[in-house]
Amino acid sequence: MNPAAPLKFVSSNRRVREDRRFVAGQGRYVADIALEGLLHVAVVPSPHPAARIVSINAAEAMKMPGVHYVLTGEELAKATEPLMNGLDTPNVRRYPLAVGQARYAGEWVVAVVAETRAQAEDAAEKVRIEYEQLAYVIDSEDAFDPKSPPVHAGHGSNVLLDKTFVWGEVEKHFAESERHLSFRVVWGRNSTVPIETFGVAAKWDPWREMLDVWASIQMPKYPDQIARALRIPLNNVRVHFDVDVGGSYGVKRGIKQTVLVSHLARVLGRPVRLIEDRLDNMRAGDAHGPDRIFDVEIAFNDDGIVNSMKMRALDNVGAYAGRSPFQLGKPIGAIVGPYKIKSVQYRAISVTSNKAAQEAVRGFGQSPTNYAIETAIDKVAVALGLDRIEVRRRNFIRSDEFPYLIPSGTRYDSGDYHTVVAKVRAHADYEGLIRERDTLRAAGQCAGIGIAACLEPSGGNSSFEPLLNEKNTTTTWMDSCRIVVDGLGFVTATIHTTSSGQGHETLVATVIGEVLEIDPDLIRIVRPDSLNSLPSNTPVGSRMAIMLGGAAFHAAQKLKAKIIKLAAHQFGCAEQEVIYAGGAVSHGASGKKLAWAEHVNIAHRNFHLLPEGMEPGLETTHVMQVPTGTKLPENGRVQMYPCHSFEFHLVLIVFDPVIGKPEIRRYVIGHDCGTVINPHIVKGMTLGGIAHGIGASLLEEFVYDSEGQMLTQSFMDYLLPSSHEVPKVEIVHHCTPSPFTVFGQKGSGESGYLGSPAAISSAINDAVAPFGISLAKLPIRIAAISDAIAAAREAKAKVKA
Amino acid sequence: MKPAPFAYVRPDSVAEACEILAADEDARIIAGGQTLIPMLAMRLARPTKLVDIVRLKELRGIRSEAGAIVVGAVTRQVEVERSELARGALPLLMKALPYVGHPPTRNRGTVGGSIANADPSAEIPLVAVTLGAEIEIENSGGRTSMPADEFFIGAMVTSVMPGDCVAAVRFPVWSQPRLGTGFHEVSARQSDFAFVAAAAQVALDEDGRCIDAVVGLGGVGDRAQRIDVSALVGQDVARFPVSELIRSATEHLEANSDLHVSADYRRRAAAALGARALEDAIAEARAAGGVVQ
Amino acid sequence: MKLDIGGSETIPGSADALWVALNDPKVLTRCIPGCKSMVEIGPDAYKVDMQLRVAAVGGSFEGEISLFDKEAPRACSIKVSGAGSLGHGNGTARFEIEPDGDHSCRLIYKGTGEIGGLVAGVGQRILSSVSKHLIGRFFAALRKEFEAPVSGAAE
Amino acid sequence: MKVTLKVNGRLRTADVEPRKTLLDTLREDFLLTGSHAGCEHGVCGACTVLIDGEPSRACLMFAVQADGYEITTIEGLAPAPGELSVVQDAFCETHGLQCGYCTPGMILSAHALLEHNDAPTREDIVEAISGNICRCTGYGQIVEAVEFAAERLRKTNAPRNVTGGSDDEPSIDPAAEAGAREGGVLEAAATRQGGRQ
Repeated sequence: MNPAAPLKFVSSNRRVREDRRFVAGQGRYVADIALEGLLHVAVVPSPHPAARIVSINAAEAMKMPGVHYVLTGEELAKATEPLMNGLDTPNVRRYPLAVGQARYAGEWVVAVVAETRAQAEDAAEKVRIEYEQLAYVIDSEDAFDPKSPPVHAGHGSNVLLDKTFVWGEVEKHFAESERHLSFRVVWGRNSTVPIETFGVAAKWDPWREMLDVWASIQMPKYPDQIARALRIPLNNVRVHFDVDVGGSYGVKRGIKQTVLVSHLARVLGRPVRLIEDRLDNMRAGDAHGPDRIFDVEIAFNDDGIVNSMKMRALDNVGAYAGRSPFQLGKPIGAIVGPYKIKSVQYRAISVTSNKAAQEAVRGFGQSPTNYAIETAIDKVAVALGLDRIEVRRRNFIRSDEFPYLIPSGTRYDSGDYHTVVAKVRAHADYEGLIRERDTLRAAGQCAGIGIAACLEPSGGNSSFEPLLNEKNTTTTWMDSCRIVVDGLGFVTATIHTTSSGQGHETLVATVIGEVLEIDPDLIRIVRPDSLNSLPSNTPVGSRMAIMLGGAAFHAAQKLKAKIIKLAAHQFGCAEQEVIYAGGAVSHGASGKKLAWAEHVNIAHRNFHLLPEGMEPGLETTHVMQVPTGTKLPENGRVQMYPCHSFEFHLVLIVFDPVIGKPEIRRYVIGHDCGTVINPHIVKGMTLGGIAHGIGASLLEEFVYDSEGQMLTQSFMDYLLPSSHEVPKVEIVHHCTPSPFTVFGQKGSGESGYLGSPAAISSAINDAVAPFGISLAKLPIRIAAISDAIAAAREAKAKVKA
Repeated sequence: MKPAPFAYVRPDSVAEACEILAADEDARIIAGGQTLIPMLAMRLARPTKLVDIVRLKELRGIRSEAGAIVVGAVTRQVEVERSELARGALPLLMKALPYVGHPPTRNRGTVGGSIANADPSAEIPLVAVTLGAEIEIENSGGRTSMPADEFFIGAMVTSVMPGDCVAAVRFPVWSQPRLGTGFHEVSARQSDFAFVAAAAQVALDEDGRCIDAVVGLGGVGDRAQRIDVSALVGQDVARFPVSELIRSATEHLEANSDLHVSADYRRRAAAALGARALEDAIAEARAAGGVVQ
Repeated sequence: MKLDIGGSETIPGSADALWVALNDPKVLTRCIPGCKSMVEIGPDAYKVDMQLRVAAVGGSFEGEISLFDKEAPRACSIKVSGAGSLGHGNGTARFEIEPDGDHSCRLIYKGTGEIGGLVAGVGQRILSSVSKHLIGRFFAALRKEFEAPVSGAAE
Repeated sequence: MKVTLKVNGRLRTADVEPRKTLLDTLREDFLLTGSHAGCEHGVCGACTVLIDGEPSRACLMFAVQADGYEITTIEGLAPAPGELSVVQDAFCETHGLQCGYCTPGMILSAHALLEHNDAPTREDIVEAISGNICRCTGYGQIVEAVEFAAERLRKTNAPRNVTGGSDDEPSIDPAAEAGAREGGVLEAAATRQGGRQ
């Protein structure tokens, strides 16, 4: 398209087309899908964090009303392959139900199938399981200790990954630096916890040999994993992507649930459904997020310039690992944040423990790492008595330095961090905010300003996989779009994955409308099933604006090229001589013009008028490779994601020193994700991400006690922010287009979340700084603040005495 | 998360309800169900029979009676919130109600249900204990009443016996013209169970001397409790060291800890919020009529 | 969820009588809240069936109780474990009996327990209150044994 | 047990176990799947319906308790098929949702607020929706939607949606337009663009 032409639909405040069905209650979620003869599953959880399953007696359960089947892990394991492993750890095997041994409290041991879920639950209570309790390990550092009881005896230890990367002359930079500091921060285990739990329904047709699956899914290569686990050809699996997903943000992976239900559907010859209830979901949905300890050392100069960083990240993935250890890998693509840190040593350690399994969570490990980096920058400023924004400004990559190659091998595409910060500073009146903070302090309140600057790597390259597992040689994470113009001239385009609220239909329609210069509202977007789909890697890694938007763009360009070729042929002129505008093609010199409907008519009905070699019909397809993602890693360096959005958070928090309940008085975010395709959607992602980060930093945690029991199995103890806890957020926009994408767009699906935990921690630590204390573990609970202040006051009183 | 099976009956009178309850010790009353149903869904509670009393007219309504406001057990919390009678006579309860659950649960939750459930953090029991309300209980022997302080025994434990039905709560109304109330609580989220809740009511004479004062705390220990603020009575509140009084009254409170907050936290917050509630009550009373000093 | 218990109770009976009572499964069956039966399965070891109820919450438990480290008639340890529809629990406690006059003694106890499963996962907020209440009920029943002996009580 | 419930103005009968919640009955027996199960213990609000006009948790009421009440679900809010209520339309206008799972309950809570208060303050709105957890939006655009709906309701005599029809479905008849040559179908509606005026 003409780069100089103003954008007509992209960046305009158009409604999000998906919204209409949802506001009417007409979304179609997996629990809404009616299947004739549907059976329901309830699971029996292990009460122990580690126990050998001595015996299972299902006789009484089988006699209960409505019961069809009681499935054990042994039986399922015989019929299926283990679920996918991301790392090369063949002895860490995982099946949907525990096989021989339960490895965390809550792990599913037995599945009961009945006519109704209530009957399945009645029968589940009657299953008698005898356990022999085994030694267990919960704490991350304990698990890293070679003496800890191994969660998987066959693996030999609890260490899945322990890899140290050194990018640049770390030791030299440390030696040359005037100052060093070190600290530990802890990211508590939380997750995205969508309001819809995971659900899946499966139906097996033995005559057609077809497994139909409906699931609330956001899982790359989901059909492939089902087919592999069930040992059936992939073209015997039909996943229906036109199921609305009630929120995911990474976690809706559901492969264990799917294999379980699919197996049962095959065995029973009836459709079977498992909708996790909230207890199933919290304790064993295998959807917990990162659980991470950071030890950071920073080398810097008196002027605040940070030269080098050593980071040790110890992540506790729980009892089983699919792709979760890779969440230590993605941050490598932005390991220096927005800063010109010259060298980095990064030790990534992933351990198993007797907790529930970890899954991908929004940002895929980036938000915890941003929290550690930003804490470091705050500490440098405090150590030097410098303004925290000023220290960031001094270390930021300048706008004229892009594309900027960071030590770990990724080239950042573009950015203008100084300008974004300046705009936020001016909008928020930073000096005024400091005065307000000091006034509050003078009145006896604790008040603090929080600051965080961070990147959102986007575009969904998964180079961290080959980086952390050499056997993995994948270098493409493509996404696709097909556009079909029907015989009456209407346009239909396809998406080949499910959607969980990101507005993909709006995205694709807007992009195609922009290229073809037609009203996006007249373009229908469909999500065909997996057998009718082109390759997709699902909306992970903030990739859809870039990858699906890119695929739609290129498919539309191909379509436009075909129309131009077709029209030029009618005019008898060269393609370069015609002008495409609003769906019509005209030839300036002759004044000839061909309307949209005429192209359609020729393509669909007049083969004799087509240029030689042109296929009839109007249909184009584009399978898009990730921009910049072409190579396998070399020497531990790799180009990770193509695009890097930037966000800058400025927060004022106040609380009473005794009560300790933080009130977010002001929340300003500067956001630059390049060209915005739909402003409503980007705004929603940013505001939602901030709310999610407020949860992670103040409220949400899967708490295990020392005996391996999870204490937060309900929404009464796992606390999601309500409208009361989320303040009004002010967004300051800036646009630095990416040179690597079709409209200059970057990802925004993780925005807000990537920096808000760091910003809130920063504010609280600024607020408690006058007491000489710091709070180094998220979530920062009310009592932790109050207890720490009380202890500091007591200690001070003692010194005085 | 589906309840275990149970039978459901909807008796036509309290007497009939009591009869059913007396005949089956595993039968349970259901009124608004806002606490009981989650317990049923999780199968923490598994009664044989639910006795639905929520439509019994004899248990419903708010009426003024001999220095008290009597709230029928199945009166919904939202009905009290909207009641002009309660607004005028029970200012402390009105301040506490917005903290009870959230709007949709107050639409269905009942006053008697909250009392019978006896959650240590619940606001309505706290107000009942603070004001010295009487809990009216009906059984086959008729209706009796019991001071709230005796009614609540521990977390979810009350003096209700099998065959008993909480029938009404009789909140005393203070008639002094210079009346003030204060209510504060801290919880993780606004609509969560209170870590600590503090309620206070004060009456002053024309000269600003305290005629009567009560302070109650919820969420700290196993049940709501009053703390001793009698030292305030007869004193000029303008000159009284309120926070000192509350601090000493809360210093040795028995407090529970849980994963969200420590026992120490509860004691500190109790002192702070108790003082704040009492200060609010005093300020309000001083502003109400009489001569503000 | 871990629970620490501890305290002391005055029992209106002699130290020796209390010792006998605490070793009598019939007495324990009456005193342990919700205990329906105790069946001896070995020396100082019993299988117990319980139907526990606190307000609306209730469930059945099967478990074992054993007494060990006995120092008759002054001290012993007790170990309890059980599981049921509400979850599972186990704990150990040490009891010490101190005479306090001829017809009174003090029972000093200290122990730790662990409760897991459903009730810990959704009810941690009030679990310690409820446990305290149950312990209270046990001692109230025990005192009653001495105040108004019924048939089968320790003499 | 047989129950007869008045749902969205219609009497509906079902034979249910006493333990069946109103939520499950609405979804399974009456196929009103717009009410969603989120937590089934009364915290998230995804199952919110109106009972006698007041937002209530459908997971915290058994169907056997629900006779005699006026029950309104999200399906009862749209004035006609394909036509949205003011509140529903306002949620589309500000994009007060993402995945749509909490949305029906959220809209019913907002609807109930605006029924008795057409000039709510931000605090009123925040309080009214505080029992509905939304994991996607961070509530910002939801509050905007309710403010916008209130504004529209206050001007209720003015014609609604003056800028044009709905945005999703073409309002033109493709068959009638298919013959058009100049300009063609796809330009016909190109001027219709969503977005707040």
